[in-house]
This record gives sequence, structure tokens and C-alpha cells, in this order.
Amino acid sequence: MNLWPIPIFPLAGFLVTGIFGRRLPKAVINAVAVGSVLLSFLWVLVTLRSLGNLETPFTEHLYTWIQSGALSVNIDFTIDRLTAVMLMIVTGVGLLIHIYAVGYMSHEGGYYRFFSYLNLFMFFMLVLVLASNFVLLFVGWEGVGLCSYLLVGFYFTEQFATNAGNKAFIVNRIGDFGFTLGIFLIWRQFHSFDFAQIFPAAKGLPVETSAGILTAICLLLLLGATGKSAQIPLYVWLPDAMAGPTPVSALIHAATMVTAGVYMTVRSSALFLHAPIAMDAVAVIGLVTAFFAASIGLVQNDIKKVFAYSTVSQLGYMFLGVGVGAFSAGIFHVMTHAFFKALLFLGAGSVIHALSGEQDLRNMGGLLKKIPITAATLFCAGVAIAGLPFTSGAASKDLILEAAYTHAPWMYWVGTITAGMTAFYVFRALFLCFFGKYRGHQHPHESPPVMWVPLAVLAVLSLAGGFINIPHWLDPMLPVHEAEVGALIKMAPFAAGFLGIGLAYFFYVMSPALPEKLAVSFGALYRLVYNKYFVDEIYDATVVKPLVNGSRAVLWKGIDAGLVDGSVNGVGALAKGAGGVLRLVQSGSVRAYAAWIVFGSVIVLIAIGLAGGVR
Amino acid sequence: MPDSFFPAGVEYIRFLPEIILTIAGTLIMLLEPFLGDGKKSGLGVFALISLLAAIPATALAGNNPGYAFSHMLLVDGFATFFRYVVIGVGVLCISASFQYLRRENQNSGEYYALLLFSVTGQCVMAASNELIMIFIGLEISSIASYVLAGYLRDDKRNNEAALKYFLLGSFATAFLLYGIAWIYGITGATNLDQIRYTLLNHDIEAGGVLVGVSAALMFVGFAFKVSAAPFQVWAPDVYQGAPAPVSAFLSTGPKAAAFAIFLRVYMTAFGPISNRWEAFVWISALLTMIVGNFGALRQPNLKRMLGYSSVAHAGYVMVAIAAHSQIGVAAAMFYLAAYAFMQIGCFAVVAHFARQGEKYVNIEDLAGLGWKQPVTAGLFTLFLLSLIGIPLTGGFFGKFYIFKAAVDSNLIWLAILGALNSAVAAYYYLRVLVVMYMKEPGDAVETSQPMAPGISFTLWASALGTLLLGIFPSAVLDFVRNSSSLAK
Amino acid sequence: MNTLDLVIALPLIGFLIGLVLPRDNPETVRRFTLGFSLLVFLVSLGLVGPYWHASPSGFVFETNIPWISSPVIHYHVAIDGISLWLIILTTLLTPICVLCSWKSVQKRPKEFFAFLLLLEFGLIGVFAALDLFVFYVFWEICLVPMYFLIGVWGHERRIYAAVKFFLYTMTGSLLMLVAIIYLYGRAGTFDYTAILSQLQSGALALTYPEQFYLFLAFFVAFAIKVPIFPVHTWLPDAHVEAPTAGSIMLASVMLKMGTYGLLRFCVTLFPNAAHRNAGWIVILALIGIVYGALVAMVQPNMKKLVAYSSVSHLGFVVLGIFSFTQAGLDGAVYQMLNHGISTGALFLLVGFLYERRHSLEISAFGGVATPAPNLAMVFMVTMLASIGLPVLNNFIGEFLVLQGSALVNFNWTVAAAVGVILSACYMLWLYQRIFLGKASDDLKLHMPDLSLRDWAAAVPLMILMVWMGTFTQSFMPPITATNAQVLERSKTGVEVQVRNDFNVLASLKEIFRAR
Amino acid sequence: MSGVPLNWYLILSAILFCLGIAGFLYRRNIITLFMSIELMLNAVNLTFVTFSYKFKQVDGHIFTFFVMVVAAAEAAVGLAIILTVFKNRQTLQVDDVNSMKN
Amino acid sequence: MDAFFFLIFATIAVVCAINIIVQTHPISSALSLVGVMGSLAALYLMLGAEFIAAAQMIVYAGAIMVLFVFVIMVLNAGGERLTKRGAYVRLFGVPLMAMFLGLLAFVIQAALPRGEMVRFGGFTRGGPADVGRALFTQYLLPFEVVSVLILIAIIGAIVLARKEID
Repeated sequence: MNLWPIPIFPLAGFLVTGIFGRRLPKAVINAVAVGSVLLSFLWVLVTLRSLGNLETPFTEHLYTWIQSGALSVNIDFTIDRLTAVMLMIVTGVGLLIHIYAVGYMSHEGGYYRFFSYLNLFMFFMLVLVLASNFVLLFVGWEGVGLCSYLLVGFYFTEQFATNAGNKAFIVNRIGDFGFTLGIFLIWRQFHSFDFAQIFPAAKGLPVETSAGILTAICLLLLLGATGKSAQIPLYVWLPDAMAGPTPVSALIHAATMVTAGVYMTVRSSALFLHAPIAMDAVAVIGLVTAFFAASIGLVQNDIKKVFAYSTVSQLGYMFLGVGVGAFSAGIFHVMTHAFFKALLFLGAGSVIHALSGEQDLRNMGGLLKKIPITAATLFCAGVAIAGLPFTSGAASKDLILEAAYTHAPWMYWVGTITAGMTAFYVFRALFLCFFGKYRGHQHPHESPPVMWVPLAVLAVLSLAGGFINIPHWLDPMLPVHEAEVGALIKMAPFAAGFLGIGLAYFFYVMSPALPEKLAVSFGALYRLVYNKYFVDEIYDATVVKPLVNGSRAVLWKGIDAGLVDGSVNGVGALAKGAGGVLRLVQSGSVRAYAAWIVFGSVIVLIAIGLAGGVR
Repeated sequence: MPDSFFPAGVEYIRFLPEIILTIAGTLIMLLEPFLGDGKKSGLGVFALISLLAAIPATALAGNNPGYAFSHMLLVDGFATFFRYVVIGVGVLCISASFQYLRRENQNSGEYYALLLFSVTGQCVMAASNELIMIFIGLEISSIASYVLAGYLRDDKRNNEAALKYFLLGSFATAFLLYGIAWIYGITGATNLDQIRYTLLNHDIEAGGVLVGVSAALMFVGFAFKVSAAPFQVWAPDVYQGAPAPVSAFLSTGPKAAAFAIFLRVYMTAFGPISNRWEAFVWISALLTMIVGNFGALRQPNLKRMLGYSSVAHAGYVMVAIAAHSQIGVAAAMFYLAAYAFMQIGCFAVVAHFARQGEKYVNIEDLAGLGWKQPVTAGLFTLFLLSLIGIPLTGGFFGKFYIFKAAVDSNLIWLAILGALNSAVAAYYYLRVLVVMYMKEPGDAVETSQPMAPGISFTLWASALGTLLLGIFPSAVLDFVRNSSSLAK
Repeated sequence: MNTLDLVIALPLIGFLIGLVLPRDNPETVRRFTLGFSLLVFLVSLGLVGPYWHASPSGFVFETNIPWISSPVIHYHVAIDGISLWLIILTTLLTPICVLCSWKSVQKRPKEFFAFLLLLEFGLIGVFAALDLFVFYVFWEICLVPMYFLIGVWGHERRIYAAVKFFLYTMTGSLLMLVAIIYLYGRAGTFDYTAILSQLQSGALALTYPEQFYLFLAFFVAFAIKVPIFPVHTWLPDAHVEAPTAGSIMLASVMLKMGTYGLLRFCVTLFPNAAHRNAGWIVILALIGIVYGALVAMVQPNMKKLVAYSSVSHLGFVVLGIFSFTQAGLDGAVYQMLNHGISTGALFLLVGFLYERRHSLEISAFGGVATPAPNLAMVFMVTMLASIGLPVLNNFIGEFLVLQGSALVNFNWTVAAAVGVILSACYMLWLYQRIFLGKASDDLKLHMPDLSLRDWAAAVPLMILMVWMGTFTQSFMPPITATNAQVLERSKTGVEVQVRNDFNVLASLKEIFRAR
Repeated sequence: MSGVPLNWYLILSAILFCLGIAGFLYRRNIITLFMSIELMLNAVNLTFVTFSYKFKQVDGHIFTFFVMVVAAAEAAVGLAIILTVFKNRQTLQVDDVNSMKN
Repeated sequence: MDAFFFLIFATIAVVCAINIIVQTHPISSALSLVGVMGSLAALYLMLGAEFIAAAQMIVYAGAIMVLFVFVIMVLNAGGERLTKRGAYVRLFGVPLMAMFLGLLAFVIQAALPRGEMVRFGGFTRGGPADVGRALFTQYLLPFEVVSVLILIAIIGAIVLARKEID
């Protein structure tokens, strides 16, 4: 069974739609774009089937990419159980979103462009998960970042979209800075990029010698992960990235790409396990991000922004899970999150589609009757993310929280509170959207089947996905995290979920005027949270502005034009000046010239006559 | 001293180039009255032919090396080489003069005769082995030069150039003579070999300081003639004031010959006291380069700029002298030859481009020449690039060879400073290129005339020489290397 | 007369023919130059021959004939894995330059194209010369056509830029000349290979001060050309004022003369000095990387931006060379080629933009992607290559360089990687300001999309970007083989090795212990 | 009377030479300048003749003879140059002849 | 006796030489120069240079100086104007000259052995015959070549002064 066709199908799709797309009819583009992903999906299924239960990883060597002395980078694909999970998520969810996008984008310009980018994204994402070494992983990593940039800035005539695209790319670059440095350190330490060689070697390293370098490596990798997976401090790009079309938000910024950080961390679990400091960092970052983002999500009015912060927050959960050692739970959450968050976004997209582009919750309301299917699926997603019992969200989130409890109970409690907040803001959004009276001016209409069928599929997965026992599947390859906790601990997150939903119902359905009053009475706090803690502004003022202005005023005008070039030109001017002075000697007067000659001869007499001594 | 004072036949052969040139010059003066006003160019052609005839004569003389006329002359490779150079200079300058003289209505036989005599004097200088011959050769060359510099007697700048050249030249010659008198007084000889012998054997009653003094006084005279600092002051004025073809001649022929005697005297006679003069020649070389290059930086007048540049190039040759080695001599010889080609080429362009009364000799006047007269400008560009020292030109190889000589003699700092000076020099040569190619044509270029055959010949021949010396320098290099051992 | 000789001679022949072509028929001149440069390119492909199956580490296509007997100068040319690609890069870019100058050069096309061929001649010679004297000759020859290309066909401040370019380079190279002469004095030959073997056998033993000053003289000449940080200021001016073809050749090939020189001569001839001075040189390179990127970020002029980005990119090359690791050297060489391709393409595209809008100010553009989507797409690919996106060419070079430096001193790597971040900043910002946003009506009118000729110029570069980024091994083996030898040579008599000091790591260890 | 030391002659010639220089530097009339040069040449001649006495050789005399010839030739040409200058400028003030400078 | 005559003629020479410098009218300077030349001729005689002494009087004081005087008279240029120009030449001229002279004198005194005394009749082979013999044997070539010089002088004078003749 060959692995290379898995990413190649979307790549071919990308090439076809990208190069010839402008001249092709929409039907062909649809066929190519969706078809290529479908083929990939099928190929994954067939492959997994033929590979059996993947007791050992399966590696396929394609060709040597870079060979420089001892340093060698191969284009190798590997499938193990982790990859299998990711493949299924990526191709499966990807396929659904592609199908959905056919409907969603049908009225947009740049149709072919959109699908070619989407296909390209699939290619890179598949490379990312299939990669058998860090460099190839990085290729996919950067590639998906690129596609994110392209798709966020899809509406390229809009300033905010292009800004968001740039922000996404550059912030990711900062993360990649860490990631690449981590890779370099890895080679420095292990003289290999291959997972298959590094991880066993890492296990074999004596703690005393390895601790420093492994901690450094893991912290650097973590920096990369925070960039890609939108964790503090690099989460700022993700909310802005909602400027892209909604299927993009669903696919890239919810289901797949942003979880790459989690994937990478889990992939490197062998390294992280030997770097406790880094593990703690992962957990703390995840937890803080989860809480922090959730708090912002509480008050946002843009439906996509709410879900974006929700994504950040959920990603925080995943990191928490990984950080406390529950790697498989983290991946489990990646999967369930892919289901319900994709559904949330797609549903939101359906709402937006229905309202012809309206995204502000304050201009919605009462849509339950007008777009029932969308509403129903969205509520499925809502209960899943809120972690109500028996939903997929509950299954994965609880695993994480339990693991956190065994690691450090305070983490568990913060996580649980966050779970309540999550339930609150999601249902706040849903209630604002579907309950009450319609506050807008559009004529809402239900989406076509091509859009709601994927919603329905995802709704089922959101509810039932928790029964796919990913942790069990991954147990053989990831360190098992045994968490035995009491019933109270198991139940608390559910309670928090219900509480959150209840509060949301109280505030936004029963007494809709109350939030306004609260916002007024807690003015400062509200403004702080509503403005996302002013993090963007702080970054702008402390990093971006000084860098740009400093470069302009000090480096360019000051050092470059002033100091360096100034001294070069100064030397030139000095030479000319010296020339001018020397020319004064040439006064044109014969007697002056004669005086020069006499003067010169006196000098010569002294220099030649006397210099050698009198004798 | 020879037993028989009556010269043998071969000695006449060794003196053949001078004989031919003298006869030709005299003939020109004899023929002059018989030719009408329009036919004076015929005399020039005759002068050209006689110069060309002197070339095989030089070769013949060179094939019979040895002393002549009671050790007055020494015909060796060194002499032969410089004879070639000065005769070549003569050829190129005469051929560049026809159009110029006609334009100035001064086309007469005297000009060609004087030029021939001047070349004769330089040939004598090149071959002389005796201070008295050096002096006489120098005076023949100089007096003819004085007249040539002021040849257009109604032109104020010509007069001025001639006067300055003459007064200062004679002034400096007096110093030279005084130096000769002293060295005679110390060694009792005026023959270079004898002086060297005496000095080498410390066979002198007087102290070394007197030798130093006479070397210093002679240095004044030589340095003046080669326009080395601090005796360079006259050069820009004279080269600016003299007629363009004459400037071409003055800045190459007499300079080459002066360097020839400079080298010969300092390498042979004063070789034994090199510890006294090496340091000063070092300083003088540096000063000369600096003064020449920096002075030229903002010079608007093309001729004057070339004058300064001529000073600078003398500085490079001085570097070779400072090296005080056989390869230094060879480098100086090579450089002077290469320099002659490129400098004459530049002045020939000026001679071609200037109008009557030397209008349009400012650099700015060349604006747009590159596109109006691509061939002229292209050749000019070649000469300028050679003066800058861009490879595949004679100027580059010459400079390279000089720096090599300096480095070989451990004058690394001088080589570095010389190299930096070249970079400065590039600026003002580039300025000409800028004007020629990067400015829009002005009046001067729009009204320019097509090139006359004579100047055309000079330009192409100079270009050929410049390129040959740059690309295939081997023949000349071998020649100079084999003839550069002066101290025997 | 082997292929290499032919490749060197052909452009010169073309130049001479070009000089005598009729002035009044520019179309003929263009066609002739295009055809001729394509011919040169095709012939130069023949150079790959010996590297097809194996990768000889020595020199191939050697021609060694006496030129001047004393001082002994031989016309000694040959290529190895490094010069092979640089020569092919040169021959590839020349027809592209012809294409992009087809319409934009209306003023005196004959001379323009002739100079282009002369430039090609000089550049090929530089990369092939194995005799120091011959090297210097070619080195200086390159100066003249480029001076004219900038000075005659450039923009407003072209004269200032041209003279500055010339003088800057000249100053450095003259010092190198003195050093070459000195070296001849010591070794008795200009022949690079002979000097190397003398060094290896110990027949030529330079004292450290000697080595240092020689190294410095060579280094200054090359540093100016590269350009390394404090001597870079000629570059923005020259780039901005040069015509498109000039910018392309300047950025893509001429800058490589400097890095090539560093690699070929500085490192192998004076290994000890190179090692001992690597510290501060790398610091300069790192300053260049970060500083170039920061200054590029705030440029209002497209070409200036790209020019400063070159300073930044070339910093990587220098870093790679002075890391003295296989990966670093390979990366450096690869990065030379990459930069040649991608920055060449950037200048090409900037040239397209200039042709359409007659302005280089970024503020004169905006929303170009709407009227010219293909141009935007091509620019996008080029930009991505330039910022080092994987699967495109620059990534490989930067990656290897950084990996190489990480083996020596991780702090260097950290600093250099900052440049990678910044490169994304300035390029994306540039792209946004030029191509994205709403296009004004005026701009829409004057912004036709790529013509067939434009495509022809751009597509080869696009293909190479992807090819070099994905199938690196098509190009790498000759480089690796040669660099292995360079590395070997650069160890001759080395006393001090720059070695790692990774303080962060040590402190982390301390933290761990404390726990 | 045992004669005069040779050095006296030499110092005399040095004095005359320097006076010649002084004349060149301090006089403004071109002809006087020229005469100063002649004075210097005379001083040189005295040196030659003195040394000729010292060596009991005639060579110095010969040199002196040639210097005289040269001086004569120079005088002819020099005075002709001065004539043309005067003709063009109606002045013999050397300081007025400085149209070319810097 | 020798010293007496030497001092007399030396004094005349120096005084005349100073007079050349002091006089503002060229004709006075020219006459002073003749005085220098005359006294030098006498000194030449004392040094045994009979032929040179004669030539000095005939060629120098006679022919050349006559030419000078002739030109001075023809041009009738009159006395010098005092100009401000070249002030620094005046300023530096004296010290420079003094240094030059000082150097020469010092060197002569310091370096030359003073044993030799010049006596009239101490050297007698400076007569025309001796000089002539040398000229036509050893110094034949310069003697011949110098004729070219004279030819040039003639041509030069003609070229430059032709208009006056025409």
C-alpha cells in the first residue's frame, strides 16, 4: 500500500484548480476539489484497512530530499496509530467541509482560488501528519500556515482580511522560530531528524546529561506549538483569522491546523517526558489560555469571534491534557473538538449564509424557526462543547480534567470553571442567535442540502464521537496515564456545564436586559474583557510600533543613511575638500612655484643629504 | 678612457636613431621655405616617416649593444626601450597634430622639426651614460619643449605655459647642474659607471653627506622634469596651457626620458647610497600620487585634469623607483610605455574635440559624446579605463607590475596607499565617463567635427597599444625584464 | 577548447558582434542577444556532464595555458561543484534579463545588450578563474559594464549610484590586488591550486600576521561585494537606480562574487585567519541579517526594500561559510543560488510593476491583484520563496545554514532565525501594500497582466524555485562534494576553532539541578 | 702667501647660487628672473672650475663650456618667449602671468 | 696674494649679485650681472681656466648679456611694479634661502677636507689647446650634439619671434 497518494490527490487538485481554474466551470472545480479530498479519504480508509491494527509503524521512503554530509532529510511518510487518527480527522472532516464549502462559496468570487487553496491546505496538512521526521513535519507545518494566510486573506480587497492574514503568518513565524530552533537543537543532539531514531535515543539518554538540552528543545517546540495552536502568548492571530470564509475557519482554524501544535507535542511526547519543566510549561500555558480565552469569549458579539475564542480555549484544554501527561486524552480532544467545533463554525456559517453575511449576534435572534436544521445541529454541537454527559466533548474533556486533577488539583478546578464558562458563552451565542425576536433586517433562509448534510453528519459525530475510544487505540504508543478519581470529581464538570447553560438561559432568554445592566455596573472589567484585555494593543505598543519606528528612525535614517552612508559620503567630501586645499598650492604664480621648488629642495637636502648621517 | 678617440663604425650604428632624426629635422627646415602654405603637412608626413625609420634604426642599435663615443653613450636594452617609447610618442603626437595645427593656422615645418629634435634629445637621454650627455640631451629635449609649449604664440595661455615651463625648467636645471658639479667634485668623474665604482669602493675623500647633497640636488632636477612632488607645481599649468598635441607630447616623451635618466642615475651612480634616498623617494612617490589625484578631483578643465593625472601617474612610477630593484625598474619602464599610450590617447581626443583657440576643453563640454561619436568616446573610454587601471588594459598591468615591485621590496604600505590612491583616481576619470555617456549632448558635441585621419591613427594606435600591453604584455614584459638590470 | 572555454568565450564573442550590429535596428539587436544568450545557456548546460552520475570533488574542464611568462600568469580556468551552478545561474539569468529589457530599454538598446553580454563574460570568468590574477581581471571586468548599465540606463540618481558602486568595489578590490601580489611574492605563483598544495605541503607557511592581513584584504574586497553590514550602503542605491536587468544581474550574480570569493579564497587560502576571525565576521553577518531585515521593513521604495532584503539574505550565506560545517557551507552555496533565483525574480517582477506604473514607490500601488492576478500569483510564489517557505528553494539554504551554525554556536542560530521572522514581516507587508486591497481606477487602467514575454522570463525562475526546493538532490551533490573538500582545506594549520558556547542550555541545566 | 682654501671658492659659488635663487624669488621682472638663473648657472660653473682645479683635470672646464653653450641657447629661446609674452600682455611683471591656476 | 685677489673678486661678485636682487630696473640688474661675470672670469683665471675665463668674457658677458640688454631696451619695460601678490614668497623666501645656503655651507665645511689650497698657477692645463683636445677626443659626441641644441635655439627663436621679423 502506498502512502504518497494520500497527500498527492489534493496536491493534484490544487494544481488543476490553481493553474486552470480560471477557465474551468464551477462544476469541474467542485468535482476536482471535492473529488481529490474524497479520493484521499478513501485511500486513507483503504490503507488503514490493509495495514491492520498498526502494531508497528509503517514507513514509506520516497526520496532523499536534502543530503549534506551527515545531515540527511528524507521525504518519508509514516503511519502509526496517532497518524491514523489524525488522518481520519483531517480527511474526514476535511471532506465534509469541502462539500459544505461548495454550497457556502457558490456566490463568492474567486471560487477556483478558494478551492485550490483549500486543496493545497489538505496537502500540507496530510504531509504534516504523515511526516516521519521533524523537517518534513515542519514543511507541512509551514505549508498549512501559508494556506491559512492565503485563506484568511481570501477577501484580499478588504484591509482587515489582509491584515489578519499577515498577522496570522507573522505570529506563526514567531512560533516557527522556536520550532526550527528546536529542530536544530534536535539534530545537534541526536544527529537525526527521524522520529524513529530520535525518540528511542531520547529515552536512552541519561537524565543528567539530557535534561538541559531536552528541556531547551521542548520549550522551543512548545513555542512553535503555541504559535500554530494559538496559545498564550501567540494566540492573538486566531480571532482575527475569522476574517476568512467560514469553511476555512471550520477546517483550518478549528478542526485541523490549529491542532497541529497538539499533534506535534504528542508526537514528541518521548522528548517531553524527559523534560518535566517543559511539560509543566505546556500544562500551565494550556490552562491559562483555556481560562483566559474563555473569559474573552463571554462577552464577544461576533458569532465567529465567540467560537474563535472558544477554539483557543479548547486548544488550551488539549495542551493541559498533554502537559499533565494525558497525551491520548489530548488527541482524543483534538478529534472531538474537530467534530463539534467544525460543526459550530459550519453552523455559524450557515447562519451567516442565511443572513447574507451578518455576523453580529446583536442583529440575530429568533432564527430557530427560520433555519431549524442549522439550529438543531448547532445545539448538538453546543451540548458537546459544554460537556454534557454522553456527548463527545464530555468524554474527552473529562479525561483531561481527571488527568489534571491527579497532576495538580488546582488545575482541575480552573479547568472545571472554564468548562462552565464554555457552556455559558456557547449557549449565550446560541440563545442570542436562535431565541428571542429577530433583530436584523435580512430575510433568513435555510441553507441548501449540500451545506446541511455535512452539518448533520458532524452533529451525529459530535454527539456520538466520544464512543470512539481513541485513548485505548493510542495506549500502545503513548505513555498511559492512569487517573483514578472520585465521583465528585467526575461529576463536577457536568455540573459546571449545566450551570453555564442555565445561566446563559437566565441571562439571554429569561431576562435579556440583565447583561446590559451587569456590563454597566462592572464597567471597567467589562471593557477590559470586551477589548480582549487589550493584548493586541499592548503588543502593538510594545513590539510592533517600536520595531517599525525604531527601524525607520534609528536604523535606516540614523545608522544607515546617517552614520554609515554619511561617513562614506563624508570621506568623499573630505577627499574633495583636500583636493581643493591642495589645488591652492597651484596658485599660478611662477614665484610661488619657485618657492615650492626651493622649499622642496631644502627638504630633499635634509632628507637625502643629512638623513644618512654626516659621514 | 678609450685608447683611440676615433669612433668605430659600430658606434655610429649605436647612434643611428639620433643621426636619422637630426638629419630629418634639418631637412625639414631646409625644405620648409619651398613648400606652400597648404602643403606643410607634407613635412609632418616626412617627420612621421623619419620617426618610423628611426624605429628599425633603434632596433639595429639595440642589436649592437655597447658603449659608444668614449663611454658617452651606453646602448643597452634599457636605452633601446626608452628610445622606442619616445619615438613612438613622437609618432603618435605628430600624427595627432595635423588637424590641430591646421585649425589653429599654425601648420608649419618648424613644429615638426622641433618635435623631431626634442625626440632626438630624449633618445640621447635614454642612451646617455655620462652626466654631460644627460645634461645636453635634457636641454635639447627641454628647449624644444619650451618652444613647443608656446608654439601658438598669439595665444595667451600658450605664452604663459611656455614662460612658466621655461623659467621653472631652467631654474630646476640649475639645481641639477649644481648637483652634477658636486658629484664631479667628489668623485672626479661624470661617467655614471665610474661614479658608481668610486662610491662603491668608498674611494672618496669627502663624506657621504656630500654625495647625498649632490644626489638631492639632482633629485630636484629630475623630480621637476618628471613632475614628482613637491616639484610638480608647474605641470598642471603647462599641460593646460600648451596646445593639446604638445601637452600629449610633454606629458609623455620628456617625462619618459626624464624617468630614464632618473632611473639610470639613481640605479647606477647613486645605487650605492640607496639608504639615503630610498625613504625620500617613498615619501615623494606618495605625495606625488596624493597631490595628483586629489588635485584632479574637482577639476573642470579636461586638460588640467589630465595634467594632474599625469602628476599622479608619475607618482606610481616613483613607487617603482622607491622599490629600488630590478623589477622596479622593469615596472617603471613598462608603466611609462603603457602610460604614454593612454595619456596620448586622452590628449588626442582633446585635440580632436577642441575647437579653434582651444574652445571646449572642459569636461562638461563632452556631454553626450558617447552617443554622438561612439568610436571616439569608446576609445576615450578605453584610455580612461586604462588610466583607472581596469584589467586588460596596459594601465592595469603597469600598475599591477609596479605594486608587485613595491611589494617585492617590502613596500607594502606604499603599495596599499597607491592602491587607495587609484581608487580616488577612479572618481575623476569616471566623471568624464559620466559626462560622456550619462548627460545629454550640448552645443559642443552637436557641433563637433568628424575625426581627421591623423588623430584617428593616433587614437587607434594608442588603443591598440593600450590593449596589447594589457592583454599580451609578455613580449614587452620580457624585454623590460631583460633590460632592467642597470647596476652592473 | 573544452565546453568551459566555449562558455567563457561565447559571451565575449557576442559582445564583439553586438558592437558592430546596426544601430538603427534595435529589434535585430534584441533578437540576436536573446538568441546568443540562450545559446550560451544551452552550451553551459553541457557543464553538468561530469556531474551527471558522480560528483567529482576536484576541478573539471580545466584549461591551463601560459599567458604571461613573468610574473607567471596562466590562463587557468576550471569549475567545481560551486562554480558550476553559479555559472549556469549566470547564463540562465542573462536571457531573462534580455527578455525583461525587451521593451523597457528603448534608449540605445544596442549598447545595453552588448554590455549585458560583456557582463556575462566577466561573471562567468570570475566563477571559473583559478589563477588569482585572472580572477582579479575578470572581477574588475564585471565592474565596467555594470557601471554603464546603472549609469546610463538607470533612474534619476543613477550617476551617484553608479559612481558609488564603482568606487566602493574598486577600493576593496585594489586592496585585494595588493594582497594577491604579496601572496605571489610568497608563493611564487598566482595559481590557486598550486598555492593550496603549497599550503598543504607546508612549502608555503604564512605567519599568522601575514595570514591575517592577507585575509583581511581579501575579506574587505569580498565583504564590500557581498555586502556585509557596514559596507553595504552602495547596494540600495545601486539597486534602486539600476534598470531591471541591472538589478537582476547585480543581485543575483554579482553579489555572489563576494560570497564565492569568501568561500573560494578567504577560507581555503587563509584557514587559520578565517577561523580566528570567524567570530566578529559572523557578528557582522548577524547584524546584517537582522538589520537588513529591519531596515527593509520600513522602506517606501520597492527596490530598496528588496535591496536591503539582499543584505539580510546574504548574511545567511556569510554565516554559513564561517560556521565551517558541512551543512553551513552547503547551505551557504545553496543559498547563493537561491538568492540568485528568488531575488532575481523579485527584481524582475518589480521591473514589471515599474514598467506598468513608472514608479517604484510602494505607495503608488495597491490592489494590483485585481487587474493582474497572474502577476500577483507569480509575485506571491517568489515572495514565499524569498521568505524561506519550505518546498521552495530558499528554505533549504536557510535551513542548512542555520543547522550548520547551530552546531557551532547556538546563539548565532537564534539571532539569525530572528531574521527569518522579520523577512516574513517585510515581504508580506510589501505584498499587502502592492497587491492587496482595492485597486484605484487609474491603476486598473495601467496594469495589464503578464504578457507572453513576461511569462517567458518569469516561468523558468518559478520552476527553479519549486524544483530546487523539492528535489534538492538534483543540485546538491556537486556542492556537497566540493564543500567537503573546502572544509578539509579550511582545516589546514588551524589553531583555534570556534566552538560552541550555548549558555541558555547550561542555565537550563542549572535550573533542572535546582529542582 | 700659500693661496686660498678650495672651500672658499665653493662657498662663494654656494653664495652666488643662493643669491640667484633669491633673485628668482624676490624680483618681479621676468627678465631679472631669467638673469637670476644665469647667475645660478655661473655659480655652478665656478664650482666646476674649482673642482677641475682640484682634480687637475680639464673635464670641469668642458662641462663649463657646455653650460655656457646651453645658457646661450636658453637665452635665445628664453628671450624669445619673453618677447611673445610681452607682446600678448604688454607687461613683464611675472605676477601678471597667472591666468592658469588651481 | 692669492687670497687678496680672491677676496677682491669674490667681494665684487657678491656685491654685484646682491645688486642684481636689489635693483628694480632690469638694466641695472643686467649690468650688475656683467660685473659678476667679469669677476668670475678673473677667478677662473686664478683657477687656471684660461680658456673658460676667455669664453666667460666673450660668450657670457659679451654675447649673452648683450642679448639681454638688447631685449630690455627693445621692450623698454621700465621698472618693476610692487604688488601685494606673492607675499608669502617674500615671507618664506629668506628663511628658505638661508636654510639652503646654511645647509650647503655646513656640508662643505663639514665634509670637505680643507687641505687643498688654491694657488695661481697650480693648474695650468686649462688652456685652449687642452680644452680643445678634450673636446675633440673624449667629448666629441657632446660637442657635436650640442650643435643640435643651437639649431633648436635658432629655430625656436624664429618660431616665437617670427612676427617681429615678418
